[in-house]
Amino acid sequence: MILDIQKLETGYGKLKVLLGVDLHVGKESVGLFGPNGAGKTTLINTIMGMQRPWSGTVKFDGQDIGGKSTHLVARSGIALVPQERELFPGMSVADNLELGAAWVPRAAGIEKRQLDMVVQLFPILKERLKQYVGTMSGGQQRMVAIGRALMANPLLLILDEPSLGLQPSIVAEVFERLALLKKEVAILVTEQNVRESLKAIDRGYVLENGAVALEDSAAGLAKNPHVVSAYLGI
Amino acid sequence: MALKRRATILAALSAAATILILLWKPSVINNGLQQAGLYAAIAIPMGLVLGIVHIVNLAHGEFMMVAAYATYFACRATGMDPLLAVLPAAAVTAAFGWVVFQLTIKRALKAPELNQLILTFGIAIALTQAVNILFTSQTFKLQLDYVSASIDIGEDTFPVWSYVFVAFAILYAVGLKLFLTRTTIGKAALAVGQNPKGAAIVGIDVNRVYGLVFALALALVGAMGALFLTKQSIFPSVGSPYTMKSFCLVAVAGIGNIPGILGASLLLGISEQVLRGFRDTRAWADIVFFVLIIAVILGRSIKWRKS
Amino acid sequence: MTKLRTEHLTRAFLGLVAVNDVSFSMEEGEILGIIGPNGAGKTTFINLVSGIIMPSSGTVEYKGRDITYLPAHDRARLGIARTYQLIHPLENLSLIQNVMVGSIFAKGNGLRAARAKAEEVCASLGLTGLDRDTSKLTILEIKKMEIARALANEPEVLFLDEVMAGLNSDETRELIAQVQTIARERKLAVGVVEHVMGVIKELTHRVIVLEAGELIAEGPYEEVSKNPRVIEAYLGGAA
Amino acid sequence: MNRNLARVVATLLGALAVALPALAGAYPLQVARNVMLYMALAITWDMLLRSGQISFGIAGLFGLGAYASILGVIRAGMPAWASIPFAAAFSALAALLIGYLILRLRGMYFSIVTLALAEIFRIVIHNLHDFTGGPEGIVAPQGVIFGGSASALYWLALGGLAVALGASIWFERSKFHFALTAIRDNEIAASTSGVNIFSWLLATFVITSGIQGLLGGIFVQSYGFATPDSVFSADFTLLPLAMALLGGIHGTVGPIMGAVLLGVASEWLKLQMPYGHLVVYGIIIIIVILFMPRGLYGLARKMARPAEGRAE
Amino acid sequence: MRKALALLAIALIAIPAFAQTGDTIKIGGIWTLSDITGKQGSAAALLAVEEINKSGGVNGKMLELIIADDEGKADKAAAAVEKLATVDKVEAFIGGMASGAEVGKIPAYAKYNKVVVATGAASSAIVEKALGPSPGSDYYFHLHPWDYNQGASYAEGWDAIQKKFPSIKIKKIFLAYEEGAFGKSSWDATKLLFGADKRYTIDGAPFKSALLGGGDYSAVLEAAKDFKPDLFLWAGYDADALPLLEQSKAIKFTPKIYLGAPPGWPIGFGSSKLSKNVMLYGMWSPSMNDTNPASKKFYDAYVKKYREEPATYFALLAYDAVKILADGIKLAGTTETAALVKALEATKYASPLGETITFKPSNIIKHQGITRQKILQWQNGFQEVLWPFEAATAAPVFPFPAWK
Repeated sequence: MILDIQKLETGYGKLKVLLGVDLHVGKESVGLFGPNGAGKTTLINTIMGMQRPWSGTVKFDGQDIGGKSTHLVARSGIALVPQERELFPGMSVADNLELGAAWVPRAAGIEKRQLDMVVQLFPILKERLKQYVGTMSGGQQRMVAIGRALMANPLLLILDEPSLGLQPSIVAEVFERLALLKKEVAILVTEQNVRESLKAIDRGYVLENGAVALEDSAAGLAKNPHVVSAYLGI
Repeated sequence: MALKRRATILAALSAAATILILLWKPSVINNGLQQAGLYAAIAIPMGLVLGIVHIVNLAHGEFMMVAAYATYFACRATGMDPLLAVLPAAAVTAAFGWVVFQLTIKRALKAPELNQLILTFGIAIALTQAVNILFTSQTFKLQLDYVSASIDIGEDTFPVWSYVFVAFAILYAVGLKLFLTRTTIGKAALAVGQNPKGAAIVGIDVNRVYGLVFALALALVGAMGALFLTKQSIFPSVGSPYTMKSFCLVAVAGIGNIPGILGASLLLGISEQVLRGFRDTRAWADIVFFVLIIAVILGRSIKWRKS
Repeated sequence: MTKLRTEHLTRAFLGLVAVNDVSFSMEEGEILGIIGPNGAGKTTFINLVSGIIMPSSGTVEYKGRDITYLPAHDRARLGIARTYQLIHPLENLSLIQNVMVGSIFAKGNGLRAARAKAEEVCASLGLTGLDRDTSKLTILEIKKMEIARALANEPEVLFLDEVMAGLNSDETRELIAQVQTIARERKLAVGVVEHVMGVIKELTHRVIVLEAGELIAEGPYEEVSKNPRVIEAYLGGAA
Repeated sequence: MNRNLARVVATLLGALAVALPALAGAYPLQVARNVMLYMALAITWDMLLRSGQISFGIAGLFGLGAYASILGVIRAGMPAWASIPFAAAFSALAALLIGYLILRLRGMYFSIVTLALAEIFRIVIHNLHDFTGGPEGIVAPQGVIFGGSASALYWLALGGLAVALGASIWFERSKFHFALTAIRDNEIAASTSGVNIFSWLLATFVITSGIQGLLGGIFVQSYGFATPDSVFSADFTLLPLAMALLGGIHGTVGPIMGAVLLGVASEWLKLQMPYGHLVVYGIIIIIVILFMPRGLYGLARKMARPAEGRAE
Repeated sequence: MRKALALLAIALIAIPAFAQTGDTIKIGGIWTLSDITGKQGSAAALLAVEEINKSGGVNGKMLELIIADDEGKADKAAAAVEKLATVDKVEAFIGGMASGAEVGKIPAYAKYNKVVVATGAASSAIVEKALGPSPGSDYYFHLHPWDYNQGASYAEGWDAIQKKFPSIKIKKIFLAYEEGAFGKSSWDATKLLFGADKRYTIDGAPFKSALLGGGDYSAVLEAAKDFKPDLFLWAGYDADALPLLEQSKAIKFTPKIYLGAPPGWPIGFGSSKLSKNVMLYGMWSPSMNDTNPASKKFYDAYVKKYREEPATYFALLAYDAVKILADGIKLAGTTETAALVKALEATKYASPLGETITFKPSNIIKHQGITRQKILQWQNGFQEVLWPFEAATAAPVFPFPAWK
């Protein structure tokens, strides 16, 4: 088990957002679905130490990381591709990628290898290593964000809405790459574009109102009438 | 890109103006340059703190004052030249700044910026007044022969010592540029300045970087304190005008634009000297600074609204 | 009667065209769905129509009057109101005060009249506990408050930007019913941006579909949802 | 209950302010005048802050009013009392002109521009020797207004404070409250709710600047002289700011509490330690900001309802 | 630093200690205590009180000095007067330095109409004007010369010096003045007094004092150098003293007389090589200890009590103020204003400043004490008095040496 979350509760102020979430990720690719406000981003923030758990446990690679600072979580081997990308706009692509690896012990000494992998995954980045990230399109920035996360040679890669703001063609491309990646690294991905992401995952959870409403294999989810009506309605 | 074009036009215009003035009154350029160096070297560390830690440090000049006092007493006790004290002063001020940061500013990092402003204002008062109690309001000055160094060209004599400030300003700007773009820790600092959340995500200890950057800025301020002492008298309130000047220069340059501070200082230093060069405009030299600030900021805001 | 019409509305940001040559109209009493994938330009489109940003070219007409370059606050006075995708309560005002803002400034009401109006609007949405701070409201209440603030403008055109997002199915159903009642009773033209297709299906009379800033389809939901171009836009690549 | 308590406290304070000349000696009255002046400035600064705009130009408009008043008397032959409303009008007019230029700026840029303008006013007055008296300053020929009567001067200062207080309370209870709070919370939501942001900001800037000018006029007539260094002193910007922050911002009560705290503390400290009291003053500011980030009023409110502490 | 702490401790103890004595005459002293002038002024006043009390007090009563801080601000100064007058119920006032703070006190002083022996405030434009003419301002005894007094005394002094030392010839005078009130009033006085006399050609230029954030004198020095003055004089602050000399040296500007007129000089200025033969305007220097016994007595007592040198003549003015006031009360036998004013009008006090202080009318007020400043010169690290000749401690060295 790489990530094991049990009975996790947290919230903001007096508002409880997660009401006891159980979720685990092994060496696999896991999807996390649900409407806006269901608590997906809160769950990710809690894993990453940006949000303190009120109760419950978050275990990563056998260690309790609940409540640890974000940078320590990141150094322990979880890489996040946040919804808002959170890149360094005034720095070059190369620097953004470099920073992905610079502070993570797991990536020490193998930066070159990781960089090769990233540019192989997103060839367009190779041409643009010197370009400032702030001047790139949303889709390209999304690639940089994924690339930056991969540079850390993570044990677990978390992607929060990787297709947000992307044109459909690029969405397809991103998920193709993710499908390739799942052999290398455990993945947890939240996505509104359920149909596309089902191709890239092994298993999925549906989160509703702060609790897991459904857990099934990708194939099972695709057939589930609730999922079809809510997310695959068209 | 637009920035670069603007910078080029500005550079060309100022080059032309410079040549004109050089022909007419060369000392204006000579003095303006040196004054600009002083302004820039003091303002750059403030720009660093504002750009990365996002704190307007109203105790900026006061830290320089403290460094200058420390250097003064060290030099008087040991007979050392303040130039030799530049590095120790930097180290001591950095350590002092780090402690002040940990005790106070760190706790206010997430507070509204106004609270930070008043906090550093309180620090400024406390530092000034503590020095006043210890050493009174009297001025101290080291007297050093090399400060009066000059070069004769034809009939004219040009003082040159203050080019040491120009050298430091350039050293600071270039050094910081290299540090922030070439070293891992520097890149981390830049990353924290641009996006603290993104920095934490890649494993950077944001609070530590804030502390380090603050200490680094204070090291630069401390070195300037020692250097300032070579030329100027010191007294408890000597730092506060430089806080305000630095703040304004940083704003004119644009937050996070450290090389821009060089340009802004140059513009200010030379235009001040030009006004002081004429009998009728002498008294108005002070105003040019503030008029420039307003012009630049309003000009920039109009541009923003357009895009 | 046509309440709102755009002609060739276009907006580019630094070379990126966010809304491209969109012409559409909204009729009195109509609930219009505005759909499209993320980044299709739905919110930009509403921003253009409500006056938060100005178009690069094209026109916006309100009841026959050209309002293309009218500032947002003047449009609010004329009768265009909206809510926001990311909820933005005015957090330093109480629930009722939030709602009053619409009435005070768009309608120029005095505080007392504005309060009466706000109470009326809140009642129609089933909001109670009107003097609470916004930090003490549930998501549903905040959504309703935002709608109430827009309604307190006494608008004729109302845009709801992802107002159902984050609500559970019971809450969604409740709000759909309320929006329908409101639109009918107040004779509003309502524009609705939603991701959840069930909502669009139930709520709207007609939809327009945007993709990469362009209007690619228009018509009743049942019809549009079978349009292959729409399916492709939504699902990406070969569906 | 709480509101009633507040009303009682306010009434008591008001009664105390009115009764003070009868109860207290000249020294407390003089200190009260100083405190009231800074209190009024703190309130006006806070009034603009309620829109989110941070002005560093209080001293500029205060000083402008001060000079308008004294020059009105000397150059235009105004009676001293009339020069005070004239000062208010002058500063308000200046604010109207400046406001058109600078109220589109936000954040630090607005702050710096106001600071720069204050300096420009000072330098202009400083350099117009023949008209303004230049750096040496200028003395009102008739001396201090009301013949220097301590109680009359107290009433004058109280009057200035009352204008600021009245305006602030009016702001809190009128459309201004809705407009400014909406602008501070979310300009976009405000504008689509019909708030004409620029107009409300301009009105607020003009009103608060006018009051600052009025206070400048009162100050100058109460002491009978003006010098650029005294009336454009950075103290008139920084102390009100610190007072408002220490008391608690975005309301009338906070600045009042802050002004009382700092005003009385500075006077009290001086009696305790004549040499070096300013260090303690600085340290008080540091401590209050660190441990009461929402100011005294924020702390008081938090303690009044401990059960609801958890949020924020 | 230890000295500073000792001074602080003494001052802190001193105030309540005196407050406890029973039947006393209370005097209020107001200074800007964070400033060296206020710090040493108040210390010197305490010394005077101590001396008077040791020798039996005044008319059988002990003197008690109560000190208040004006923070250099008009409003705080007014509060200080009110506090001393109503809470401490003092019977007379001394003190003062900055004109901007002094004007703030005047309405309150006038209200209480108690005797004031003022030690500072040179600005005739605001302070003397605010005081107004006699009899309204008769309670006010102003020790420090007004700005125009100073200007007149320099004109007088230079005439005298040129007459006595024919080798010294002054035709062209250049004044570099700081752009604030102090410098500007010096410039006005200089223009008026030297400029009116056709024997002199006057020019001047302002600079921003280092005290107020300046410190670059290149423009003003260039202007002075172009003018080629016989007498170059600058009116600024102690912070400007050495940097001005250094920058003058850098541009090889060597007037025949280089003269500074700051209120005080930086610590250790005399030991700087550049100080050699720089002239200055002032009121007192420790070198006067050799010729003036009153000066020596004061100096020794001050150094003994506080273990530091009096660095500013404001210390002596404060000391004198107490002594003059005590003598006046002795003579009048009361602190009642009319009688005390009359007694003070008869003052003939041999001051450690090297002159006998009497009160005469000035342009507006009736009671002006000192009207002359002195012309001094730094010689071998000491300030030697050149003029007035009766107080002189050395002959002038002329001209100012060229830079090496």
